[in-house]
Amino acid sequence: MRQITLSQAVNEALAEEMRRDERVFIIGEDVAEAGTPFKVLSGLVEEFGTARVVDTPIAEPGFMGLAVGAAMTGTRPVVDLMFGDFIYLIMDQLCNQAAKTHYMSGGKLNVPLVLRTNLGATRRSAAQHSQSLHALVAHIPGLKVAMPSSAYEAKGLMKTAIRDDNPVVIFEDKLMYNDKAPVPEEEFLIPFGAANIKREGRDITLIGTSSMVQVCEAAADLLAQEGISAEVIDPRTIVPLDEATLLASARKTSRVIVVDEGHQSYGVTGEIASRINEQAFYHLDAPVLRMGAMDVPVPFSPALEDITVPTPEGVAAQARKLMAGEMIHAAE
Amino acid sequence: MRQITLSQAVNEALAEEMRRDERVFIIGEDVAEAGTPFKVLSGLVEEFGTARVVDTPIAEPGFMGLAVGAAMTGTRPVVDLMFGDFIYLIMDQLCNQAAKTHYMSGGKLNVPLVLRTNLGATRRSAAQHSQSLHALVAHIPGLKVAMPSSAYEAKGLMKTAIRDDNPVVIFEDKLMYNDKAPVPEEEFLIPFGAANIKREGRDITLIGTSSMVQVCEAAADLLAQEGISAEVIDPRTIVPLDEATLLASARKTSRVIVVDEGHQSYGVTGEIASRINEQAFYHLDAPVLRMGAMDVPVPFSPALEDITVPTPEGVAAQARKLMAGEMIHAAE
Amino acid sequence: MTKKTNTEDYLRMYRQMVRIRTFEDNANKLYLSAKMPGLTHMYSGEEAVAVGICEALKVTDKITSTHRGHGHCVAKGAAFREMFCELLGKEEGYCRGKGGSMHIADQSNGNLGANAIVGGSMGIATGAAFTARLLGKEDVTVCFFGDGATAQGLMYEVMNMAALWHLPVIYACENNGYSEYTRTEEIAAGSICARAEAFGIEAHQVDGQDVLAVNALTRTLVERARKGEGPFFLELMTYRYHGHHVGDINREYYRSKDEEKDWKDNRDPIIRFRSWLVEEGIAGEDEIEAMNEEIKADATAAVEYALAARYPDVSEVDMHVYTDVTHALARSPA
Amino acid sequence: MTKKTNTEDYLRMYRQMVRIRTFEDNANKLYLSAKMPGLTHMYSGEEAVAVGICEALKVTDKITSTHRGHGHCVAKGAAFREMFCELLGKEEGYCRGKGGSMHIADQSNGNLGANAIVGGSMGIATGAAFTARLLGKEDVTVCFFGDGATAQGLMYEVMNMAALWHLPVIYACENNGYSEYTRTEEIAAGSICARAEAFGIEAHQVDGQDVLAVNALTRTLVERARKGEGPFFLELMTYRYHGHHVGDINREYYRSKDEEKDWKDNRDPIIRFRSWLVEEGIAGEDEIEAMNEEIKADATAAVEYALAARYPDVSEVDMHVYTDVTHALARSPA
Ligand SMILES: Cc1ncc(C[n+]2csc(CCOP(=O)(O)OP(=O)(O)O)c2C)c(N)n1
Ligand SMILES: Cc1ncc(C[n+]2csc(CCOP(=O)(O)OP(=O)(O)O)c2C)c(N)n1
Ligand SMILES: [Mg+2]
Ligand SMILES: [Mg+2]
Repeated sequence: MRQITLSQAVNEALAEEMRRDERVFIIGEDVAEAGTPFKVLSGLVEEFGTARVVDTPIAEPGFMGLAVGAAMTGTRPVVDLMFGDFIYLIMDQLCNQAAKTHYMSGGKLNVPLVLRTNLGATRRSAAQHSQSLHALVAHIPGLKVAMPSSAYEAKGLMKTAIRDDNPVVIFEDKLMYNDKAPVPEEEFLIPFGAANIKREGRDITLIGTSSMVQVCEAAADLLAQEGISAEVIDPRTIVPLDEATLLASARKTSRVIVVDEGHQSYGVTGEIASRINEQAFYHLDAPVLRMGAMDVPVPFSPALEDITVPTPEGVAAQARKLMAGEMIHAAE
Repeated sequence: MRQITLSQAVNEALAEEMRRDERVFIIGEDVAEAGTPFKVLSGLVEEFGTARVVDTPIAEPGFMGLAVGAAMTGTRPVVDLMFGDFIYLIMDQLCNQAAKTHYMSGGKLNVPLVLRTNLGATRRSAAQHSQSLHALVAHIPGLKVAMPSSAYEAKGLMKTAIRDDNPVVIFEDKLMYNDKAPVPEEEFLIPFGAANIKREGRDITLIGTSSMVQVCEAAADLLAQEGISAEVIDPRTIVPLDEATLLASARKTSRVIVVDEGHQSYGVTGEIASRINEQAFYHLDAPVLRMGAMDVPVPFSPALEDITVPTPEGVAAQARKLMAGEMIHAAE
Repeated sequence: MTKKTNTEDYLRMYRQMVRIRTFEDNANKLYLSAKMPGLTHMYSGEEAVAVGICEALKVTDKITSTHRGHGHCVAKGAAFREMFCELLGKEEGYCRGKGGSMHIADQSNGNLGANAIVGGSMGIATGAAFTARLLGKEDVTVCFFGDGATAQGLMYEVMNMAALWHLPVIYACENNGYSEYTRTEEIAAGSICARAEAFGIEAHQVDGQDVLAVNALTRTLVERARKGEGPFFLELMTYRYHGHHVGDINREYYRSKDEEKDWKDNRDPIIRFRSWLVEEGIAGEDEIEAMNEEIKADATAAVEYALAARYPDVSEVDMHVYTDVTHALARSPA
Repeated sequence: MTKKTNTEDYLRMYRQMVRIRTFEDNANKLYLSAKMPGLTHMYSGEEAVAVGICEALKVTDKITSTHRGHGHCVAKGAAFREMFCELLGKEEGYCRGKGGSMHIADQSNGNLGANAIVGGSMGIATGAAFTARLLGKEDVTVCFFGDGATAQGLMYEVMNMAALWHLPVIYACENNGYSEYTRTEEIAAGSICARAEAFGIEAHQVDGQDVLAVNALTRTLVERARKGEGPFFLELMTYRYHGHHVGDINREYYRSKDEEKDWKDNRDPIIRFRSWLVEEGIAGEDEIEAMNEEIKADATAAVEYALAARYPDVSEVDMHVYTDVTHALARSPA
């Protein structure tokens, strides 16, 4: 199968959906001629024109609000938020307006909107351009949250997001834009709420989101060398969350690590771990472990930044502890 | 001991700290002559004048940003955010600026700022005036988060917050403003990161935040009638979180329910439950259960709103299940 | 426009203003008799603004409304029964009781909803205008907001885009002299109209108590906006008779009874327009009284209906969180 | 001011402009040779703005800076060594390597920090001015931001408060014609100065390539701000020579080489000022060349020092999250 980059995959998904449905448009900063600073959207304005690939002033709350109103009245906006860190600026329009409109109107108004943004540290972009803030929006009912882990996932999830009648937030890992993966030429969609078992395993379950799927796979490779068989699962969407698949794996392996690039505390790992603990408690041989990003603002210095996020070695080390039953002592 | 309302307690804390330190000032909408819509600040402008009790235009990002700059340059602002739901509007100034300034400056700049706001549903205020959004800020390193559960707590925690050199967010429960509790005349402070064992018990631990402490106490009363002895713990601050006290109780009782008024998913309950699971796993007889608010926008209709938040009856019912070992079956 | 048509227009405007006032009187009574859950914000005194503007719109044109939204809702064509049901949290309300007063919406008439975030609908209104542009519709959108909302940065962000892209949106600032318990002068520096003008937006200050003046100007601007000459900005000078909300009763600390009396006695939009209708021979006193009584009776009947109506079933609590999931809390089977 | 003093002032302004240009040339080289982590935004071309303004300030006065912040930092008095160390993520950097280029701050000289959120420091600057007011200090604060930042609503929110309360803050808009890859006309409707004026704020448009003009105007406004006549607004017309950031190299799709050449050849602030210094007999060519060389040598030494300097120890990673906790991740004992 051909291999394309995550950038290209997103670009294709958008182009296909824009061809298919003329109500779809893109709005954000430097999305048109510049194709975004990450060049993900290059070429789209040439095909679809500036009426549908809309460059805005640097006014995130403004264009987010505009998109909400546009979505309520019959269009299907794809909002481009250049850095996930800017989500703080649009929280009101996203969480008070977009997320609640369908409910507050008793089901009469819809907000079919996609917010495309990114996450990921280790790019030397410092504390305000490196955050992974998906936990914040996952907490708000009314939003769906997708976390593609490869070019393939990015394309399929983006297409599903655009066709969804609800507000969907997609977090792309900005360090993966140039990563290639096999992506079929034919059209495909990836449904929300269906986790993907990336690799089957017997001894331990590694659940990873976004690029942490790769980290888990690399950890699984390390563990395999030692005879430990790790199952790797990508939930794909954290809202809705495919509990069934996660639970089945937990019950099978009896040991679970949840890996996510958001800050660990009050984040995504706690939710996933809790759901497993609640529903697979009596199958577990050890507590579900969590590995999030450190609870520190992302430091600029490379010497510090790299140690703030989970690594394959780190995941493998925790897995070994779980396998060795060491958590019993750790718990004292 | 005299009894005063939570409103009066907050008012006293502010007045005492403003008398003690002339760098402390209050800023927000209708805080001066009106004393806020909840009348919590009545009388302060008369004592401290409009230079220190500052009415602003309806510009939450603006006055929050202003407070950050004021705090960085030598004052100690107490920002009044009328409804906790407006926190979305100030997330950038709170989370990108206030929370990160000390770290990004390598420890050279401080932001000694208190953000006073509220939480709590069942006031018939609908989806944009009823949210409990403390999980969002608890996720962001650099912020401290206090959750007073009574007039006494509100006073002691507020005074500590004002003297803290870091940004602190305090969530008052807006339904508790008129609730009275014994509060000493003499000055007192309540340290952060020290949970309060409200009631000792043997059989089960109920951990509640803010008004959920009262819900847990009422549940404990119900359970006591049935011979179940529940320990009730108020963490007081969720950042920093007093793990030691929570873990000691979990190890003692072997059964835990965490109750919080934020949405359950990706919220506070998952974090607290996970920390206990991780560190007290082998002492637990059953999974730590979580009871948050329903994952729905808060509905206006009283017929619906009341069922969205945890109640004493609901907590007691879950506790009975835990005691009866029913979770084993529930988990299948 | 023929005389006949004008007459109908005038009478409809009068009727709509009285309907708003009557709605609010009933809502206030419901609050005072503890029959209404929560608080609500009365539009009484400002009727000429909503009616003057909405009578210049088609049913397909859109509006966005505010926390003080009953007037906009009535003026854009809503029915009493569904409105009172909504205010009381009943299933037959416009939003099945889920929204309440602060979120009342009536999408059948182009009302995209009240909003409990001050200024929160400015983006939405601008987006509705964007839709008209993108899909080649001729809809115009009016964004209602208060003087207090001019302090929200969002307004400047969206005015900038609306101006750059000539969107068919009219920003209608209802300047009632107060935001909550604070006078406008204390929270708004400079000139409100000049702020719009600085973005190249044509702005007008209008007497918001004169329904004909509001209507005439709006008609012109709506037509121009349809032709791509928008956006426009209106500052409508008006007054709210009640407190900030129904519970704001002792308010002399921020405004005097004399001031309130002056507006009510000398600038009431309904009294003014009624005298004009009679003077011009468009309607007789009897006709007007009959209309008033009919509206009162309608309102009373609607209130009674709403009081007796059903609450939504508890199973509705997790419906409408998502469009494609009937019950959001039904977890995937474990 | 005596002639002598003026001479010193002039030479210091020249020196500071050259220091900025030299700093940026070195930073760019570090990037191109892959010795600098991440990206950075060059201030070259805009030196007269930072220097003209900061030379009108006392060390106790405050500034807030932007993503394009090296110029402000140097102009407010920072040293090369700590700056390069910061850009390279080293322990001896102004922020111990934790901030980097986009967060460089130098509180010893009143620089409250660069900011990676466009417009993100507008509240901070206004708050610094608020502090001066509350604590009775005479500090003035200058808020630097770009033309692109005028699209952020926050600006209007804080200008409103600054105007209402006459805060000693000067909003300095560096209009370099572009925000990222977009021309200012495409993202700013109406007039930038008029937007400030609408809030009752005195606004001036100035040639940002003329350090003397910038300095003279700022001196006046700073003195007036100290007396409570603020706030003020400046729109400084300027140009950035490099791309948006150091990696933005092929940029003809959004601006022509001719345009860049025209600004560099005909409006360069350093060349212009240098000629003036020589013409006026304030400095000779030799003196100037010597100064240039000395600055270059300083920069080279600082770069070398920084390249060799230590990274912070990994144990620093969870320091400075809170003021009162040495290691934020050290959990309470279980
Ligand atoms: C963002 C936000 N801030 C504050 C409030 C609280 N609040 C509700 S109405 C109001 C005053 C609004 O004044 P104005 O815009 O003039 O409208 P009016 O009530 O006068 O019609 C305030 C401050 C809110 N609902 N939303
Ligand atoms: C809130 C926010 N939105 C977008 C960006 C991305 N960004 C960084 S610089 C920039 C352009 C800023 O333009 P301007 O304010 O004119 O400053 P200049 O770069 O021209 O100095 C943008 C869009 C950002 N850092 N912050
Ligand atoms: Mg008003
Ligand atoms: Mg610029």
